[in-house]
Amino acid sequence: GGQSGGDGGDGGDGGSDPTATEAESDMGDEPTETESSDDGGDGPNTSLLNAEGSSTVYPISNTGSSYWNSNAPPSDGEYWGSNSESTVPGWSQLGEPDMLLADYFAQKFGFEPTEQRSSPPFPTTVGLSHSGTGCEAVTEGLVDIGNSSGPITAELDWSDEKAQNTVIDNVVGRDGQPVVVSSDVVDAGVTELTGEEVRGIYQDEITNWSEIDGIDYDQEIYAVGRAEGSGTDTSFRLNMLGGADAAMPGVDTRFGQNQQVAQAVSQNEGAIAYMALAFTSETVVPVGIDFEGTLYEPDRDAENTIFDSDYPLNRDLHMYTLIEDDNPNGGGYDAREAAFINMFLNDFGQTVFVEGNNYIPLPTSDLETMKEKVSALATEDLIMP
Amino acid sequence: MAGTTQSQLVEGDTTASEVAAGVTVGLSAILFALAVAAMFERVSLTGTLAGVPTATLLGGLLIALGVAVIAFGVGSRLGYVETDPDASAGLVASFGAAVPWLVIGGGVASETLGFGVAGGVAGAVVAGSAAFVATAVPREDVGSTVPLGALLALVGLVFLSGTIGPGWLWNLGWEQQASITAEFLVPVATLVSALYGGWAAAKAYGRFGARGRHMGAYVLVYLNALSIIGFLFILIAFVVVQGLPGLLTGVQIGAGVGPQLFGSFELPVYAPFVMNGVALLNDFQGVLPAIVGTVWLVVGAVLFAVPLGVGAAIFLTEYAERGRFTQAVEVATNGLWSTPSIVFGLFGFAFLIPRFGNRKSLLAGMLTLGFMLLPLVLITSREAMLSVPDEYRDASAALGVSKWQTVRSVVLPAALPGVVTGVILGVGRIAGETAPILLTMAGGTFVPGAQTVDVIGGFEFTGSPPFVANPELLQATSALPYQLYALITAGVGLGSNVSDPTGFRWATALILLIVVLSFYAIGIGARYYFRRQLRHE
Amino acid sequence: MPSVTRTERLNAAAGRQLQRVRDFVDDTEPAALVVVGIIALSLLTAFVGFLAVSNLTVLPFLVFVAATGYGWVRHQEETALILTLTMTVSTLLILGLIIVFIFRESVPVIQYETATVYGVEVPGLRMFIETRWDAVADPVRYSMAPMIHGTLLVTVIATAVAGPLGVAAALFLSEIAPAVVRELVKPGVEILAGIPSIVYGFIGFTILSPWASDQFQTTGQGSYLFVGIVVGLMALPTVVSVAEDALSSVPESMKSGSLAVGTTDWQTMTSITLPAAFSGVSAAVLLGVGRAIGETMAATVMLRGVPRLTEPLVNVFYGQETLTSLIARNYGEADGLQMDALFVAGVILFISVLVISIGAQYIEWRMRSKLGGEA
Amino acid sequence: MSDSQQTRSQTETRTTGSDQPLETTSGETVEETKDEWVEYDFQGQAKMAAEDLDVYYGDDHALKHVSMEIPEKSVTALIGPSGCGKSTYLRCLNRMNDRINAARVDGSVRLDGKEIYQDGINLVELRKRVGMVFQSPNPFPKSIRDNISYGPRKHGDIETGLLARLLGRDESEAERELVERSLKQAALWDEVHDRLDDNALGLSGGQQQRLCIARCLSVDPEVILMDEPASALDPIATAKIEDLISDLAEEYTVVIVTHNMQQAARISDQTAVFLTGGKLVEYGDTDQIFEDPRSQRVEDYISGKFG
Amino acid sequence: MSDSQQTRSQTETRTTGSDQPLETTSGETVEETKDEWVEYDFQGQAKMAAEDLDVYYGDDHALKHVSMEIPEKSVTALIGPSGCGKSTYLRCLNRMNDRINAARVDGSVRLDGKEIYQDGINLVELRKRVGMVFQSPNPFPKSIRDNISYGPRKHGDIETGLLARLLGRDESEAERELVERSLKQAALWDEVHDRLDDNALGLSGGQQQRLCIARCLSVDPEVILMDEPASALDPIATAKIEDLISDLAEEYTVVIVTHNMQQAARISDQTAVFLTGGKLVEYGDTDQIFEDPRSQRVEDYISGKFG
Ligand SMILES: Nc1ncnc2c1ncn2[C@@H]1O[C@H](COP(=O)(O)OP(=O)(O)OP(=O)(O)O)[C@@H](O)[C@H]1O
Ligand SMILES: Nc1ncnc2c1ncn2[C@@H]1O[C@H](COP(=O)(O)OP(=O)(O)OP(=O)(O)O)[C@@H](O)[C@H]1O
Ligand SMILES: [Mg+2]
Ligand SMILES: [Mg+2]
Ligand SMILES: O=P([O-])([O-])[O-]
Repeated sequence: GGQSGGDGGDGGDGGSDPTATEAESDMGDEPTETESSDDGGDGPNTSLLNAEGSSTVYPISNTGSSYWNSNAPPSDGEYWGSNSESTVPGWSQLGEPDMLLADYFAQKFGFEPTEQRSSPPFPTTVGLSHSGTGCEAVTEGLVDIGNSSGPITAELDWSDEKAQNTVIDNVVGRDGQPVVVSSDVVDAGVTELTGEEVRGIYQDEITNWSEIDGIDYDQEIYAVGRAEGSGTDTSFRLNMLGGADAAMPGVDTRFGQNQQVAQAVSQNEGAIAYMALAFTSETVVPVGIDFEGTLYEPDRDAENTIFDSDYPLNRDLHMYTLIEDDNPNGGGYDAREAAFINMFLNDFGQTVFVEGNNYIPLPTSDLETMKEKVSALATEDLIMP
Repeated sequence: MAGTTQSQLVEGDTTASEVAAGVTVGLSAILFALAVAAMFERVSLTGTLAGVPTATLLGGLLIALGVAVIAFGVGSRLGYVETDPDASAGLVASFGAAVPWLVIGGGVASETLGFGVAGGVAGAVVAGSAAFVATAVPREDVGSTVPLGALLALVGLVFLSGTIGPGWLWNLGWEQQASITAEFLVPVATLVSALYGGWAAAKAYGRFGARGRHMGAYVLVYLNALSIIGFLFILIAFVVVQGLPGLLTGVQIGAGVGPQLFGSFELPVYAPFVMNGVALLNDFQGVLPAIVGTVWLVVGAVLFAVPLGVGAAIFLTEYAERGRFTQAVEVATNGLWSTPSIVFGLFGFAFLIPRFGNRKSLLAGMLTLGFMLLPLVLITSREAMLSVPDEYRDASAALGVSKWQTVRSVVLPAALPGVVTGVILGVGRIAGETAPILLTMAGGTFVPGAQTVDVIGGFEFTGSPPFVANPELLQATSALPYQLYALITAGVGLGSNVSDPTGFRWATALILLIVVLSFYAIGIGARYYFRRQLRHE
Repeated sequence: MPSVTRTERLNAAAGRQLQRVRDFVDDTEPAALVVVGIIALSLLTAFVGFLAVSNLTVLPFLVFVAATGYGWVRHQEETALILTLTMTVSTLLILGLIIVFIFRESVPVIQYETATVYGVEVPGLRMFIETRWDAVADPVRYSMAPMIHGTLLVTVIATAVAGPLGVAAALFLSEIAPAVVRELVKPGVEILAGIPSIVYGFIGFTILSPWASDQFQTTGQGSYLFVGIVVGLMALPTVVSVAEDALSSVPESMKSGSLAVGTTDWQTMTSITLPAAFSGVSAAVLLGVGRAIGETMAATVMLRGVPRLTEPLVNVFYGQETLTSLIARNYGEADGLQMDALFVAGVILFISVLVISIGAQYIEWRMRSKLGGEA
Repeated sequence: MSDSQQTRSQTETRTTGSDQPLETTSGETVEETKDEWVEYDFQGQAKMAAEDLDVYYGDDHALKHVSMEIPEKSVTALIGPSGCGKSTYLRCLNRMNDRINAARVDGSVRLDGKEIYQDGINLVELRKRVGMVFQSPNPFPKSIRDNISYGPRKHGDIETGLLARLLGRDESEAERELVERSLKQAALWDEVHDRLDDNALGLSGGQQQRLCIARCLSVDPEVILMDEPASALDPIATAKIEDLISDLAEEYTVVIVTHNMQQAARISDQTAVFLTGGKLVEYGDTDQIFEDPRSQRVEDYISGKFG
Repeated sequence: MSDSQQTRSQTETRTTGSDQPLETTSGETVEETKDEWVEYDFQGQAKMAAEDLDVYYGDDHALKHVSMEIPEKSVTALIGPSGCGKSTYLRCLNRMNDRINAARVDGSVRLDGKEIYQDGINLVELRKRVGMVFQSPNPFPKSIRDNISYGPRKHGDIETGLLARLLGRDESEAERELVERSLKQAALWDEVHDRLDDNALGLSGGQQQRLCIARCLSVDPEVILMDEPASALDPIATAKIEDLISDLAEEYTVVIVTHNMQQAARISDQTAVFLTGGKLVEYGDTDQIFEDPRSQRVEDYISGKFG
């Protein structure tokens, strides 16, 4: 017998097997750009496309992503294409293509159609945080698309030039950032506020609704804010308080995402908040804002409306992509990014993803400009769909 | 010697006074229950109960309780009730009685009478010390009943008279405004009074003296235990009731309805919430990617922490000499064990993320949770090994078997139950952790089923170091606790993805609870099983 | 004088260790020594490589795997020893790494927040003597005072909940409950410990917070009081189980001794069992405090997220931010100094909890030596 | 020593039942089919009496049909091999068995003719009257004084402490007397009178055991149960405890379990022999038991053939 | 029984040193000032020999200058009061004391003339040759078979298990024989041969102890040390173990510690008496020690005056 180990199972005794312990560590030095460097052989890279950032842009980008991932067939009618019951908006403008949704948009950039429901040529995912995070993540190459509701120059404190050299600014829609109040405040007669008053509230000069002219409502003001670093917060400081680093001592609560703001406003009395259009409701009521005599109303049909680009709080919604050497021509897109963003730049995208989420669609001229940017990678002419 | 009364070896039959005291204890239990119900608005303060306005009812019951309590004390002092009291109610009871009177004295002087802060303090001191003296000085039967009975009667009167009734409000006048409302004060005052009343009545039931105190204390201790159990039960039941509808949406049972497993076998159930991700074309949305993410997290953490922890435990118990070194490791592991999870998150963020592709990843999450699990595995394995009787080691050594052989063939098998139990409980804990993965792993909020992480399928071999790669491990994914957090922060706006967001969130909470508690149940069950096995053989 | 003896003792200890190592070297075959050496060296190299984010980490690691495999077959005894030793060392190393990394990240903001007192520059001081946290508006300040205040309030309230209830429950479990009840309640308490904090947070956020803001008519929701209560309930199981251990480790002979002179169970508990287990019970409460300080998610979802002191300071009906929730809430958008400030919060948390943990261990150790002293 | 207290003149011991050989065929346990009963008529008063006492630990029948009267003011020794139920029997006499969850007691035990296994019995009172001293000394981790005055204080016989002092009702004089008296009775006063405030755990084993006896005496019991009180002690301390027990028997009824037969012979007036299986096999005058046991098995046991 | 194995004819026991009275003046510990030495010439071969053995536990001098030779193939009993160092001495003989951190051993112990306290001694080999049976039965929580084959397997004398089977080197036949032989030697085979795969913890105490003896025999030792092997057992099991020990002495050298003097008298050929303080006071033929001890203190001890 000599020195044999003894009874059977010794070799693999769990207690001391170190391989599992350390096995992971040897992968520490994985090149970061797994997705973008894989595309050696045939066809473009089809790995997961991920976007991250703004909770304002999230509804647009996430709806887009779920449509994309669904890869609905043209016979669907509800999400894509047309059937006897319904037709998806913008369908005819696209020329009623006989292809699945993602297949259609992807093949314009050289991807093979899968011709399978729920199986797009490449998958997409969208993370929910805020603009600062999105801008940060896209510049560091952690994600493919950085969503932001504020300009990256303000978010990351960049110069215009640096921004132009580093990222491509894809504007996919617009938001008329409303100021909202809780329903009890509306009931108390607050349907409009002056810019001064809003500023006063957020700078802790006005703390009770009764301090507003003509309002007889003795209720402490619950001033809800967005997280510092969110696009909504930055734009609000910029456009309402006079600078991206204006102080806001009046804020009672800050929330990470627009969604939470809406919930807080609907759950509490005396609340006021600034947010994105997509999140208003009967209990989260936008009020008109009077800027130096011009009253912007929360009504699409009014003379001056917050849906209009004149509205001082109106802002662009961005999907930033990084300019990289790895990209074709060292440009700002790889094929996936271009294909995905292109989906938003037409009537279908604007109606379903932008207007559908209560945001403001872009004027056609803007759409054309954006399309020119992505068309660098396209395998066919994009301008005529 | 003071207060000696020779008590009987055999006590007589239950006396009428005992029955009365028992009824009084019951009365305070009813009041307690009413107070809890009122606190959670199960009973409306403005409404009526059994035909009587709630406030009146509460006031009346409180007065009745107070009078009954005082009657016992006085009756005993005058010799109508046969008791066995000590000379004094004691320090604890005196302080106990002083506290509510202190609060009342302070409140009345400063607010009702408007004497301000100084007056409030004075009032508090006067009322408090009066109650203290009234409890401490007289014989126990009087001391432990009269001040408390008076308290009950006073509170009852205040309610009955409507001095504090629905709509009453005390604005604290603070910079950040807050008020004490009747909706809060009435239930809380009733609750506290009922506790005091029950305590005094229980003492009376036990005929004061050592036995009385025993009874009084037991009433409170039992109540505490019951409340904890009740709380646990309500908590779980609540989550279950809220979450079940969401969890069961679209569930089908029958041959061939479920997804296919291993190519051909079809599950006879289809539970979309746990079998789907979130996708546009789904009939029902689900959290499968988060469940799978949680599973992989746990697997990774266990693979990391268990060998390391068990190995270290072996070294510490079997090889190392007890001394500075083992002590240092002990302090370190206990320190690690109590380190807040968010600090682990920060550490993972600073240490792991830059080393794993500079992005949040499943692997970083696994390791972070592994770091958290490690101290627990070490501590429990060590305990399990220490509790392996030295006799086994001696017996093995006496047969001339070497140390490692002994460890492997005798110590480890004997310690296995303890180790396994510890690991399972630890896994339960980390499986529910959010904070660390928030910083190291968190991915999307609504992850499509197609993006469910597939670690096994993700392995690839490469030509350059490190020769093997697994993009799945290096990507962020979702996990149940994070999913719930993301749903909370995502607030109301998920309508576009999920038709019933609230139901979806509660269902997520429920499934998280189920996953985590099943680890616990298995762990506790395993321990029970192992213990029984050890005991029987 | 004491210093001399201390060095002597240290020298003696070092000498003993050296002797042990020498004995090990003497007693071990040269071949096994070589294998053990290779294992240790390659692992060390791999670790250094990992720290340095090197692509070549895998090479020494493969050497380690190979050497271990060979050693396992040929020199199991020694290989097992060196493996378990390295595992032990890695545990210590992890604690060390945590310390190094979270401290390192926090340095810049500590320098930024240097304050001058009496002409002396004290790094980081301004974070504690000023109360302003504003990462956006000038002047940018990262005061920790509001979060320390919040953490303190939450911890005090949580302790007030978990301490008495926990000790009472522990008394019930170890001294009062009949066996059947104990068998049921103990797992119940453990299950309570198992409920993830995010579930508590969810319930707190959706149910408790709105209810509390109604009850106390506060402006908006989020209060230290209710975060404290929730966190207290979460710390409860820790208190119960540790205190129960302490109480049941009081020798039965002591309890019987008391009962045998004719005292009630309650008298025995309060006069004998609790005092004897006092240090263990206080360690339990301390550990509960540690849990409360470190509790994150419930606080994060229930608090207001505005780092500011409440006014007045005792206003527990408002809940601004705790150290933990600051981190969880801000890690996402923070970068630069703000991120470093989060690490400062982490450092404060880490140190306070570590101190508490060591304190609790010390107390327990004293109790054990005290109880062990008799018998 | 036992002679000095021997007051009874007429004793009778009867043992019935077959004295089967110890070893039976296959198993390792002793099978006994017939019941044995033991009677012992002593002169004087019975202080306690067990009748047909059975104790079960779970399914384990640890004490079988034991009937035994314990005479007042004398020392009764219980001897027998390990595990035969001596401690179990002893713990029945002050119902300390109630603390063992698994234990179930059938039968009757009377103290001064009053049944102690009945509803409504006041356990506190019972244990005051039937004190107990344990195998290993178990002083409280308090001062020597507090150890002694613990019982009386808890019974409210003495008021001390902060509140009592505040109220001017401090009875520390009474306490001092009580402590002195108890310690003197336990033959410990001389050794500790100058350090009553020291922690009792600092005493030597023998002193601790005497302290426990003093603590037991402080509540003025009528019966003192002792479970191998000297087994953890060295010979000198043992000798002191033995002397003490003999003295105590003048005032108290003492029941003592011992594994040391010489000790039983030295100090007890009557001896009960239990044998494995939880049976009382023989009970009678100590002299008679040791010199002329009726049962072969008792004789075997006493002569050291087993145990 | 001991007579049947009595082969030695000439014995001599000498005890020097003063026989001081146990009790001294004030303290409770026994002070001894002079050293005592003990010599015992027996016929036959000495299997083991301790010379001037001192053992310290930290500062505690637990064994003092013990010199003692142990004759081959006989039963040597060690008796003495609790704490006198019997177990300590026994553990020196197979260096189990090495396992106690605080313990330090001075002096010499030889096995077949070879010093076992020297560098380079192979502990594994030593303990194979000098086996040990402990006070309370300590079978491994494994099957009966595995308990027996554990030692040989670990020594590589038997290869079994999955790997061996895969490699075709399975020696389960050899194992079977070994198990049977060891169990038969330990007089346990008949009772357990039909349930070798049952967990050993399911056996009765006496069976467990015999199993431990069988386990010890399985590695074929030359000396068997037993530390109160029957103290946890009932009379019948004890009797079986005693028989077994007598049988074993035909082939093995047995050293046994016992607290039961009758047991020592029954089974041993020679007896060594240790007294408190870690001294060997008397060593000689068992008959002589029990019938005519040289030392007063030994006589006191044997007659039960203390201990
Ligand atoms: N707490 C207990 N739970 C279960 N069984 C018990 C318990 N205490 C004693 N027994 C069992 O009851 C029987 C009698 O035990 P007891 O302690 O009365 O014996 P004893 O005569 O006092 O023995 P010793 O001399 O060892 O103290 C034994 O078989 C023992 O195993
Ligand atoms: N592991 C140890 N650490 C410290 N002291 C010990 C240790 N083992 C024994 N001792 C001390 O050494 C002395 C002798 O102990 P030992 O166990 O040898 O006595 P013994 O004769 O076997 O007694 P017993 O009959 O009780 O088993 C005692 O004073 C004991 O307290
Ligand atoms: Mg006993
Ligand atoms: Mg011993
Ligand atoms: O769009 P934001 O979420 O960054 O405000």
